[in-house]
Amino acid sequence: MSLKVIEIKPVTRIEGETRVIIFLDEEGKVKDAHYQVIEFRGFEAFCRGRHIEELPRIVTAICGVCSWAHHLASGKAIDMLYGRKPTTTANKLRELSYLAHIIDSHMLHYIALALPDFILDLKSPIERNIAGMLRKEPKIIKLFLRSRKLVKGIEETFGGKPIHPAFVLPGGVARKLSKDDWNKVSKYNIELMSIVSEILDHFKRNVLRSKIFEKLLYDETYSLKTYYMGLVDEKGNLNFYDGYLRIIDNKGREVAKFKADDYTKYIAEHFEEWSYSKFPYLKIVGWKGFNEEYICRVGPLARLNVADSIPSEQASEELKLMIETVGSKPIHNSLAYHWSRLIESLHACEKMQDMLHDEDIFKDDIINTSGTPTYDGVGIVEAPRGTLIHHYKANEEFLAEEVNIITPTAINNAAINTELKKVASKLIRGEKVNEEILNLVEISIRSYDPCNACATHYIDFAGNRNLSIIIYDSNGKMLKKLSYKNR
Amino acid sequence: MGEPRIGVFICHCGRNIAGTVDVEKVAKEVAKIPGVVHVETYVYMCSDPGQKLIIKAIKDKKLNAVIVAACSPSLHYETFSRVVESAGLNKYRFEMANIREHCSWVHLDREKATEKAIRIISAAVAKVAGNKPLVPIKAKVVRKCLIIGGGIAGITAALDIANAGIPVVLVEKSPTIGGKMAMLSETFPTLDCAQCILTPKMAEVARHPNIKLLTLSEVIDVEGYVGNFKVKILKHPRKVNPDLCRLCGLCEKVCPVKVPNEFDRGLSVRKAIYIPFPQAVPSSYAIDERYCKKCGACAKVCPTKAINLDEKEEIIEEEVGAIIVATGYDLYPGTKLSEYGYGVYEDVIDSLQFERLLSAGGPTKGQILRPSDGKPVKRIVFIQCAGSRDENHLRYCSKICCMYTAKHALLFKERVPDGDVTVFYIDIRAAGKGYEEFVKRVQEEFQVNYIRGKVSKVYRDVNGDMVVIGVDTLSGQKIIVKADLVVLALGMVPQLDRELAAKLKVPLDENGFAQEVHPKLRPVECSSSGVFICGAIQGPKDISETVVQASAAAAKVIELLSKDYIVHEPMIAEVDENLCNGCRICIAVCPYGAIEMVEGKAKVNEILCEGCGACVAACPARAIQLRNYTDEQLLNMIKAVLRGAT
Amino acid sequence: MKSHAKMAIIYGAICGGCDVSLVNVGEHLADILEKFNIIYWSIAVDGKTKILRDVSEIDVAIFMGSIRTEENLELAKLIKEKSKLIVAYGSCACYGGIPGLGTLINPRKIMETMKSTITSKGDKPGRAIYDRLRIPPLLNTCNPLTKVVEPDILVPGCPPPPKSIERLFEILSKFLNGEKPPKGLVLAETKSQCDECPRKPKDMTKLVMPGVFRLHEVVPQEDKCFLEQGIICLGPITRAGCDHCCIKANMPCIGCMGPLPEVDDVGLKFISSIASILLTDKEKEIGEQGLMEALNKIADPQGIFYKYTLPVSHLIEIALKRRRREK
Amino acid sequence: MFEPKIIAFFCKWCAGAAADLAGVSRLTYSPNVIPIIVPCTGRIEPRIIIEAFLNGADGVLIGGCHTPNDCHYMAGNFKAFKRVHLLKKMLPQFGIEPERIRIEWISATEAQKLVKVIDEFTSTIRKLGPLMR
Repeated sequence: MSLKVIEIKPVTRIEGETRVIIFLDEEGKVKDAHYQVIEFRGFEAFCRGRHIEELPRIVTAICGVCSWAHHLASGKAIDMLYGRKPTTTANKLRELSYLAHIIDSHMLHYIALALPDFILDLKSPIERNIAGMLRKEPKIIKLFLRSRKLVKGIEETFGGKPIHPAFVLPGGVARKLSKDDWNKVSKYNIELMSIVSEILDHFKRNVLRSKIFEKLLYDETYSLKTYYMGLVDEKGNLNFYDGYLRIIDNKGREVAKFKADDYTKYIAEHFEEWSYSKFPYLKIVGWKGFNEEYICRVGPLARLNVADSIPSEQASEELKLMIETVGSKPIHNSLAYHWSRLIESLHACEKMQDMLHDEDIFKDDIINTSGTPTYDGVGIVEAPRGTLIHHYKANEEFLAEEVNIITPTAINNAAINTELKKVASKLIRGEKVNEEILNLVEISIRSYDPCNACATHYIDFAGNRNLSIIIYDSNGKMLKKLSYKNR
Repeated sequence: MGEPRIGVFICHCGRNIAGTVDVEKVAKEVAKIPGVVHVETYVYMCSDPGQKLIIKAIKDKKLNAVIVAACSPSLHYETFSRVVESAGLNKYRFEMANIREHCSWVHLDREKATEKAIRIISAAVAKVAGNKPLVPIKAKVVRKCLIIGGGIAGITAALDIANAGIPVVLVEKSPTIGGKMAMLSETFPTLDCAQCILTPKMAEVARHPNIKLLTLSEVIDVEGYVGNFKVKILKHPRKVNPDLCRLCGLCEKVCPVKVPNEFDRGLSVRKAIYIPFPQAVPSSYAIDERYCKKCGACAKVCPTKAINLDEKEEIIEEEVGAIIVATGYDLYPGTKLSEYGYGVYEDVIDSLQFERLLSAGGPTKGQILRPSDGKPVKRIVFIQCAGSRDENHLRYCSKICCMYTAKHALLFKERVPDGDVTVFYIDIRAAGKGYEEFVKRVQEEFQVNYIRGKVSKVYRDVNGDMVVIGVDTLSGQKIIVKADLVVLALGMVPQLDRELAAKLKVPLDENGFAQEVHPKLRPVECSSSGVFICGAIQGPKDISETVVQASAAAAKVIELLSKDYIVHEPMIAEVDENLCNGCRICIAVCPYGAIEMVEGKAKVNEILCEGCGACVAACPARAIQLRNYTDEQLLNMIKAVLRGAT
Repeated sequence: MKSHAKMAIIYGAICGGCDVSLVNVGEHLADILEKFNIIYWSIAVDGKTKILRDVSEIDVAIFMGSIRTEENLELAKLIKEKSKLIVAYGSCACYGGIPGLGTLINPRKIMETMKSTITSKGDKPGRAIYDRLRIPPLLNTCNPLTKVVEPDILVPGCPPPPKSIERLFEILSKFLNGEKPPKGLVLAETKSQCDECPRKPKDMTKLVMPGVFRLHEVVPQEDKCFLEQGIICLGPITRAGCDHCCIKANMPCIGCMGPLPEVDDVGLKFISSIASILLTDKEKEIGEQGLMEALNKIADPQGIFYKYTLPVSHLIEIALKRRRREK
Repeated sequence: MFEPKIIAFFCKWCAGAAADLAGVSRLTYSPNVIPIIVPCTGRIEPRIIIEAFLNGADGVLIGGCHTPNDCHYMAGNFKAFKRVHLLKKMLPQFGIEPERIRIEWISATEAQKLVKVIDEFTSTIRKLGPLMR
């Protein structure tokens, strides 16, 4: 039988190139849909044989959008591998810098990537870009550009570079926080906090009420009843940098809680020949294909589902509001990811402010050099996009022997594929596909904030989106091409 | 210089080359190399007609570079470079290709040898093409030598050099020259009196027209390089004018200040105004600033008004072409050997103190009396290797202790024939003309009791006797010896502070002795050219060795300063300032300290640079190149050698 | 008033850091984007390459990332033939960057490694059910753009520092007025990190490495030359222009700004420099054995000296020739 | 049989002189080795050695003065030793046999040793086979 194939590109991307391929049967019903990661650089391979203590500065290159997450996860793996518990000061400085990064990434994604979908006209691609946004929401965009400067400034004071930082050392950090640094950071953070609050208000006023967002938020197709995973501290509070990994089922019941070094007991990875990205799954469930009951999601929404509470006033108020609005925990509505991002950003600002008044951060003992090496280390942090795991083994020369990296986008890969099929099946009938449908498909993927979203986004910035749908027969011969260009 | 016009002259060397190498084929191949405009072969290129043919070709063919492919450059490089020059070509535009020693003589297979010869010559062509015409570097030489240290080493060197007609500045930190030797009574193995052989030389220094003597002085700064050093000398005030001082001694009598006399190693006292010993040079009293109370009594009594209490220190600047470091040694501090009770018991003394006891001019006029109570000494114990050959103190052997201890034992027996002498030793090291005989004589003729063993403790018992406890390592028995006096043969330590060493760029070894360039072949030279070392500062040695080394250093200086110019090979490193980033990597790599940072850029001292190229390979910016051996040339040579290999 | 000068921003294998670096210059970017007609700024797959094929020529092509897949390569070739001005943006495009460390590991090996990690051992991979799902094959090597085409402008840095980006934008604006930059212009200092290193000592005396100490063996002191602490720092051979950001953060330079103008191979040159100053004052004392032990502490010279430039090293040429021969 | 191409960088003061002596003594050795005389092995750096490989050499031999004290320039031989050691440590990471580089201390009088080293090295490289061709 001859299948029809719809291929969509570009799709907002994770680190690397991705495409969507949709298969139609004779009646033109969606038979299958795949979200493919088709680019690969093989870090796990070429990190082998490297000086293990250098990895935190090498693995940042896995992703330039969340390089801090990789830097710190790697750093924590190294701590364990050398058997060095970081000093209190070191841990606090690391967390401080990391909170800034959470805001960095969340703001970038929400404003630059997601927002245009909801406040601009879906039907007119010409308008739907930052140029258009500037016209419609100049204030927000100015705030956004300002926020870039602020987070960048904070990240720089710790890691030298805002992207691909140089900060962590085995058992600590490289640099102390000077008084001047402190003044800069706290000044910036205060301003940042007001910007984030404004954006959150704007969300509640304009976005939440917008036809499209409201519709999709409650739309069953844009919702998956899955497991959720995320870090929580001893008290079960939300934490990005350290703590226990907690897994809950789709009823919100805790099914597992464990320390980083136990992760292999709970997580395994499945491999599909048609994707360069793997499909991590819960061992307690097993790999049962792309079926929402059995898969697990991570990221902002997952974290808020998993955590008992948020340890900061305003943010926890906002969380309450979200739960009331959408229903009850756990929240399965994918669009709530965006809301969660804003709540987390607010929390990050609040927590930073608290930590800046903890005198520990000025102590001299920024590094612990004693400890017995185990030559095996796992480091887990909550990257902006979800749980990120780095696991290294080293030989007696401290050369990397095994490197295992599980990225949040990989964990969400199964969910993205599953939701994609759901959405496509509902929206697509035969070959009559248009820009609006296309974007509706993309919105589903985009709520997961795949890593390089910002990149494709800037096509919008240029006011020049080039989207195309090509329809092939099963032999790959092109039958039809629709592309949407402006100008 | 324009297009390369290279001439290649290939020598048959009779059958020596032509026998295995197909010279004509080589000529044919070499002619194909771009830049080669003339190739000629001849039976004996070094012969007169051979040389003429090169000269003719250079002129007729307007060659601007020449290769002679023949024997080893070590044989005929000079010959041919003179030939090339005589034809009006810069000699640095000439290279030799060694196709005899490196080719025809070591291979049998004609074809392969021919092939190799072609490659060797190609490389030479590639190099010469990049050679710049250079002129030798000339630098003026200041015909004057600075000598630091007025001991027997410094005195000997000073006299040798001065007698060769070269001016000398001799700097001594104490009020008189003479050094340690002046403190000795007799010298082994000949037992002639130290003063008697030394003082005439001291006097000679004093009156030598070519020697400027600066006592109570020290070198505080050194700049420049071989042939052109600028030296700053700090001269402390003597406050007594040597030219007026008549040595009447009135001043000494009236001076109220008494201090221990260092010349007698504290066995006697002196005044604040003093003369170290009667034959001191300069022959004059001096006031010891550290103790003088400025009461003015001396000035009042001085008949010649030689005393000026207000004399100030002054800084003297000298320009010299060479420097000799002869700062000598000191004794290892006995106080560090607590188990021997030195510094605790007056009757435990060091070897130099014993020299003073023996000396007719010493505190006891040559009688051996106990410092504690002045009683004559009957029983005496000498402890050798006091500090030397000891992991906790000095690792090395101080070399002279065996001999002077034997000497001490002998001189003691001569003065106290019925005395008992015990010597504790580890080994006897008596290598030297007449040395072994001397020690034997002491052991047998004078029945000195030599015990092979180490002393564990020295203390004074209730009767006031010194008790020495040791182990006889031959018999394994514990040994207890009672004595009136115990003499420690303390080891030698170098006497040159690191600061001055650094200023002089004199490297010090792990024990603080000055490091010579090569222990055998260049024993008196330092890695910093123009600086020489002699005497005990280079390592423990006795007087005769010191004198030999001093004369050697003098000879080197005379060689250096007898020319008006230093002529230096121009194939040296040069820095491209635009590329240099001042990373300092090259500095440590240079064995001659020829590179220094000037306004953040590396600068090569062209006199000091010997052109080894170590810095070229080290520079991360590739800012340094070796003249006529650039990276580019080396690369082209490699390509030439491997032509057709890929 | 928009010009019709066409600009395309094209990816190889990237991490996205380069993009964020552009976003971070905010207003400047907006300005430049106003000046150009961005015809393309997205990922490289056939559908998109078609768009590039449609245009007859591209005025400015900015390439980010390294060339790992056949599609990356195809795109690089495409801009080569169509672009008036080619910019290699970021260390990956200029020298291979971090992913370049994988250039010698052949794809099979990479895939095997990936499938045999601690968490994916023993997994039965699902098949590619449809032809259309075949994923584009990896190339045998991971190369910078510079191996495919000689760019007009190189912008090194991981990611490029704001200073360079602003310079780039100036040059691009000038280019619109017909002012073409010299071929192969590198937007970084010609001087090394050392030239104005904040740790440069007052007294410019000799520099000796007291040994090799890895970052888990010493606590790096601030304000003291890393090499003098025995910590390998690529500052002496790396271009300045990043405002010494890592060094100021008390981390040694790892060379992302690329080699100095005269240096054609970072590793070979810097091995020579490091070896030259290592324990130079103790050579005779500790002898060959001692020196070997000290040097052996550099357990991964390749990773240390070629962190960003492996694909452009001379040794790679040899290695690849040999690999071809073996096939 | 495979005829390896080998470049020998000889220090002019020791190994170079030893090569002269070998000639004078009419010793014979493998003609595969072409000598390039350098002022000091301290002039040699990894880049030069690798250039030799890139231009078709199958092996590179370096002959310098004995450590610790024989170097005419005091410690050039140590510089060469350190550089070569680090290079040889890296070569396997590129799949290149470190045996293709050999550094030996050969004094001006050790003509016999020079011959032995040259012949040994030639057969080593012969066994290893061509580097690239």
